[in-house]
Amino acid sequence: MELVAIFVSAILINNFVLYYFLGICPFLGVSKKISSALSMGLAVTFVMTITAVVSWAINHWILIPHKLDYLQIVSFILVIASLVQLVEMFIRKMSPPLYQALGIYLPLITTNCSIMFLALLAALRNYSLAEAVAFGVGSGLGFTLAIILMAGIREQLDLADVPEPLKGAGIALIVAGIMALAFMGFIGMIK
Amino acid sequence: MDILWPVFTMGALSLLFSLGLVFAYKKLKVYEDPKIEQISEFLPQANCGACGYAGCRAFAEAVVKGEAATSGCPVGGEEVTQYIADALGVTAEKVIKKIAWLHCRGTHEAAKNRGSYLGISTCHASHLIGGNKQCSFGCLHFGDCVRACPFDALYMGEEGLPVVKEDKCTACGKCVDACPRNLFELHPASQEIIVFCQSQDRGASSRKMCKNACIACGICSRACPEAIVIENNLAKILDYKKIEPDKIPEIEKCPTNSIGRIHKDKNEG
Amino acid sequence: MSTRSIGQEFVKGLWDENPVFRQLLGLCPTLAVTGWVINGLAMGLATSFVLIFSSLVVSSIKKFIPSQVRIASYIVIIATFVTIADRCMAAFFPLISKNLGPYIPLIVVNCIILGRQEAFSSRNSVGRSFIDALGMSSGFVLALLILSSIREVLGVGTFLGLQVMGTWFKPWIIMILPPGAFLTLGILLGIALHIERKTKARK
Amino acid sequence: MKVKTFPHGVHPPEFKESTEEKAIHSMPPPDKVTIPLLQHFGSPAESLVQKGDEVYLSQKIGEGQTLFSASVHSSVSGKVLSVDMFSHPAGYPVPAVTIKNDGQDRISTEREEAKDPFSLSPEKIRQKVKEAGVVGLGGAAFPTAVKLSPPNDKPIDTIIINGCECEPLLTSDYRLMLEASDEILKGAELARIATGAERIIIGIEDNKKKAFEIFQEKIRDYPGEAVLLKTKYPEGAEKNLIYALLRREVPRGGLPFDVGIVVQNVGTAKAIWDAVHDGKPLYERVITVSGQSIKDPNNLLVRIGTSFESVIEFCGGLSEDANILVMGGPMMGIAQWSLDIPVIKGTSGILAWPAPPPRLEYSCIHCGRCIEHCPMVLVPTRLAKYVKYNNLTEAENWGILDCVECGCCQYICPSNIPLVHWIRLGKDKIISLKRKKNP
Amino acid sequence: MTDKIIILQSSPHFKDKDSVPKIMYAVIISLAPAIFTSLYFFRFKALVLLLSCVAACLTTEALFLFLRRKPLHSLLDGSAIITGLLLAMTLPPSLSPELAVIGAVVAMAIGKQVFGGLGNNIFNPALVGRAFLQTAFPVAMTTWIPSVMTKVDILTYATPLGNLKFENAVAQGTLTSLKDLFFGNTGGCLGETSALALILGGLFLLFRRVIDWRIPLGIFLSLTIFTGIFWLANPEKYTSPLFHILAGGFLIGAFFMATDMVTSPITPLGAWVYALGIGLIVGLIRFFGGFPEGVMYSILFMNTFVPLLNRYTRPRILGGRRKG
Repeated sequence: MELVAIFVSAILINNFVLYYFLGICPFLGVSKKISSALSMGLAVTFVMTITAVVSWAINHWILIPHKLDYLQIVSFILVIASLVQLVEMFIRKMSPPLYQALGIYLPLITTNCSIMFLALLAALRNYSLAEAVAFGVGSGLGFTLAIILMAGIREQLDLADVPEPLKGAGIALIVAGIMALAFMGFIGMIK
Repeated sequence: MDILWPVFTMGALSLLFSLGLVFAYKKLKVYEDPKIEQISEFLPQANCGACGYAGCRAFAEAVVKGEAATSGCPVGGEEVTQYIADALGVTAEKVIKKIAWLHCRGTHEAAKNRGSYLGISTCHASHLIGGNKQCSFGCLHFGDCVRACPFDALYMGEEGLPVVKEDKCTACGKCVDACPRNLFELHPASQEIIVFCQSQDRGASSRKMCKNACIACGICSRACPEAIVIENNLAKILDYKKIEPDKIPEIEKCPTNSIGRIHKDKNEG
Repeated sequence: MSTRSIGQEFVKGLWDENPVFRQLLGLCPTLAVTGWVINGLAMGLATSFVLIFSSLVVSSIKKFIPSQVRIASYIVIIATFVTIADRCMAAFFPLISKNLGPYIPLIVVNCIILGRQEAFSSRNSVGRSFIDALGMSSGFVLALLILSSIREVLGVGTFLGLQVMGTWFKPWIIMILPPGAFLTLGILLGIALHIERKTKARK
Repeated sequence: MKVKTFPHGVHPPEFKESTEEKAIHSMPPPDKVTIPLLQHFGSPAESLVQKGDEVYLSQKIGEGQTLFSASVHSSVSGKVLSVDMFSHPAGYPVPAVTIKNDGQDRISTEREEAKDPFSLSPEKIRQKVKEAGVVGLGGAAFPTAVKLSPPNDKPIDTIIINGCECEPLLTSDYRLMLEASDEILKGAELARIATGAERIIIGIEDNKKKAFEIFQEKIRDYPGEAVLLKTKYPEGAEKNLIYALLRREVPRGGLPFDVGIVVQNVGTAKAIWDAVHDGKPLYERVITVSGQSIKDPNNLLVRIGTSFESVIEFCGGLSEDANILVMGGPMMGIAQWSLDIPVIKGTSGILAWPAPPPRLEYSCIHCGRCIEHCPMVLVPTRLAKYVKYNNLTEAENWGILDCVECGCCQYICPSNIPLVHWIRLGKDKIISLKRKKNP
Repeated sequence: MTDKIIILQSSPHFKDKDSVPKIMYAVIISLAPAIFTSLYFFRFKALVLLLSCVAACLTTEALFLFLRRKPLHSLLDGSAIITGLLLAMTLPPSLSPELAVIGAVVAMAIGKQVFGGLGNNIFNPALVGRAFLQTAFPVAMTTWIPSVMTKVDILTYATPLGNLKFENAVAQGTLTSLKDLFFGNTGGCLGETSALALILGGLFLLFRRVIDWRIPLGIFLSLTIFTGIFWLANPEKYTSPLFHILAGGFLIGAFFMATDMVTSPITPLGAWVYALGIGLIVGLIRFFGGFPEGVMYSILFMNTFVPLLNRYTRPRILGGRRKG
């Protein structure tokens, strides 16, 4: 039950994008088309899941036993950076069109704060391995949900008469604001 | 001892991941000719597609592969051609500076309307249902070409016809494609005389529809028979180079002003 | 190499290349910590500290870093300064540090910092990089200040904790919550772009 | 009685009362005819005559060059005045032959009659149809000979005779069904023989009960049946008609051939009979002249090439209030700006009425009515928006090329968006882009 | 002919009579019963709120149209009036008009005009305004007064759903009677108290074919099934589906908010998914969420899905897959 609660809460209630404001750059940058939003979301989910496992392992087997928790930031970022680079190379080799679509945003997963935040928060809340994984997958799916919804809305807004200065990031942020409002309805569902 | 642990930990971690990366780099490398990047950066990045490729990068790839000519970018002009040629180590082909001109003088005043047009305000849409002007060949005045121009080289003049700003025109050909009636044509910048009409209607009927239509009277072709002919009720310049400068005043006697010097208007006012 | 004068190098960060309003970088902390002016300010200063020092380090050792691992190296450098900042905050301003929570460590992945290293410090001299970092930092702090002032004044009726709105004012609690952050920044971006277009049109 | 129909579609007011009881009237040939060499779907015919030539009635004056082309015949006897560009009802100039009528109607000697047409080989029937320049008389003017030549790998089992006439105002097919039912059935039988089909189905809308009863009676002599269809627009659109009658779906981008069907309009069926039996080329057709601004609305048998002006003149002229003139039906017809336009093979009607003042256009409110009524089950509002915002790839993905431009969406749209116009624009852009890519 | 004004247009040349303003004014007419009941139960307070919301919506719309140099005729298409009315009807009667005006301005500006005006907005404007107010002024938005018909002399009062959630009304046996819910003699937002008036309006809209019948039906079905399962399992703890249908903003949401053409799916299948989703989330929030009422949030939440639904539930084109 605890695991389900962590999972659902990460998707709907404490959504990384709409509640914690994490991963805003890719959220705005890669949400112009549903297809690329979906791949971005899945890429993030994938990296998040691996990060949850690896950072848990580092934290529990290396840092905590040796009281090196002040090295969290440096070691986590190192793990994430390498992981992302691996994923990037992998996608580039396997699916060049996907690589073209994600463009410069793949390296930005490195600087996607949501992944770092995930590792830190899992460490802070002292999650067990299973909890960390549930949290990682949930957060990733929450990000995917938010970015796909956003992409759908933006594709429809491409056919709308949005005022010139608001086109692009402006209207996207306003939509995100209203989405955050709508997601607030789930508050209190899981304590 | 305290200091050793962190150093060791971080060192070990770094080593592990760098090894992984090195391995991946070797295994998953994708080769790309660095020239593509180099050329692509020098291109105008207008992504106008005038070269026939999907954007500047695609053109760069094609040039490197040898599929496109070094002078394939009409927008960049000689500078870009030279650069590409240098980058690829071949000699540059010669580009002639061209400018797009409108072949119609059916102004608001001259060309009559068919009726009140209720529809989408673009030339193409109007053309689909026959056009809002009586003349089936002339300009429709909705400015599809102006919207298509990526270089701000066109604007709608007060008389209802699009006007080309010569200094800004790069001969990318966007307006040629945009005009549903093919009224634009690219001419070498040196060409001074063009025919300002494309109406193939008989003189009598085209005259009724538009005051400035070519009525195929033949004055121009009599002045320069080897350069200008009348074909399909329309004057046609076969070879501009054969027009002798001293014959120009005679050509300009055209009763409907449908052939003449491009810059006449400009010089007058 | 940049061809701007030193003055321009500094000023560009304030408006022309303002990281938040023009380049849309570092939006995560911009949105997250601007509910209160004091938090926004602290975040801005901490980020500036990291940005300036890592720019100095990166620009001075740029020749020794092989290009394949440059990003990783920058991150390690940045992470080191972030850890320092985090520890200092915790030691000297425990309350603010608690408020900002994990957002301070997240400076490490702030795109502004990495972006500047990649785009500027790795290609320019130490002095220029310093000025650039200073300008960008000021731009960032400025953006945070604007956003947090709006949100705090409308959201609780205070500025830096001082009551500024009269008693007639009913605070809009939404402004200090997530939706308020998105809406305010969205509208501000629109206004910024509008001003930009107007000035451009005038030129 | 149970009536068949297809899903979606609209039901605009019919306004057929003014002409449905008026028998087909033969209009005397005018002094001068202008016969465009392009009257069909495809490429123009090549002119066979020159200025000054003497021509006979029904003499071939234009030869169809390609597969998708049809020959053109003189509709009067007399002297060729000119071979030149002339305004076509579609709005652009095409080559046309102008002939001065000598009033004699001297018939060309080339005409050959067939004594026993039903014993002719399919090949011979097709050849005679092609020779006579028969095209679909429903409006699209698809060369009939092509329609009667199904590819070998696509066996045809049914000939559908389209007697729906779902367009408001038009009654020419209805009158033809009442007055020439035998010829129509004989023509259908010939088409059946030519394609090797097993049966004939005649689909008639239930507002034409009288015609239905006649056909129900007479079709007993042929393999087939007459079927009553619901009065709905566009019941007569090929793909919808096939679905309504047989519940078969013509694949997207495909032809009725693909589901073993050939559809012919009633007028075309009669023209096939005339061509094969009498050797009579298609030089005249029945049209409806109607609308509020026509003083004496009527159904007329008119020579091809007669100008709209003389037709309207014959019907008592145009009243003062007329400000819209349409060739064809009000849902799919083409607005004309001049009376100096000739009747062509595809002209099913000439309509004129005072147009109401234009209504304000609002933005799309996503009411979904266009989707509810689109007979092709498309999403017209999206298609129009994709064209408007220049996203042709998406427009194509959403099936813009399947639109038949029937006009249901625009008829029903509460926001008055010119949906059909946008879609036509998009289709034209996409097709010309494609042509550019692979010429 | 040529000397007259000739109309050149693309086919079709016939046009149905229905138009956007007609549709909008039909919605306004359908709201009339609910407006009258709200005036009857809350008198002057209702009048002030209704007027201030409508006026603020119209002013905001006019301002935007003016600034964007758009034709002013769209001001009179009735959509701004509907937004104002719907917003007012979802406000508690005790709310002060200034706050209502803030909500109305937000509804029109952020809910509608920033997207480009009528037809382009993603979210229901009235609900955006309402959600903004709810989050900005949570206390003012949850302070209820009894209707003038209730002879209780207290300042604050719980809505039937609030009663259900926070007072444990099922166990206490203090549940509002279904009769009061039906006629509207309860506390609650201006327009949501009388089920009868809302059903009348809703039926008019269905009859006039302004709204898609699938949406109200789908919402009813999914809420009934969801609450029904819990009710059958444990009638001591949960209330009957009928109570849930009549109470709170459910009817106004199902008939007037969720069916807003602009923000609901355009395809039939999409409409079903959308409606079922709304009903389900309403149930989830009412049973497990932190708020007593979830209609507003569930509609806004499902609004975010509409573009995706439009895209992935588009109908199958006649003829199926494209040949070649």
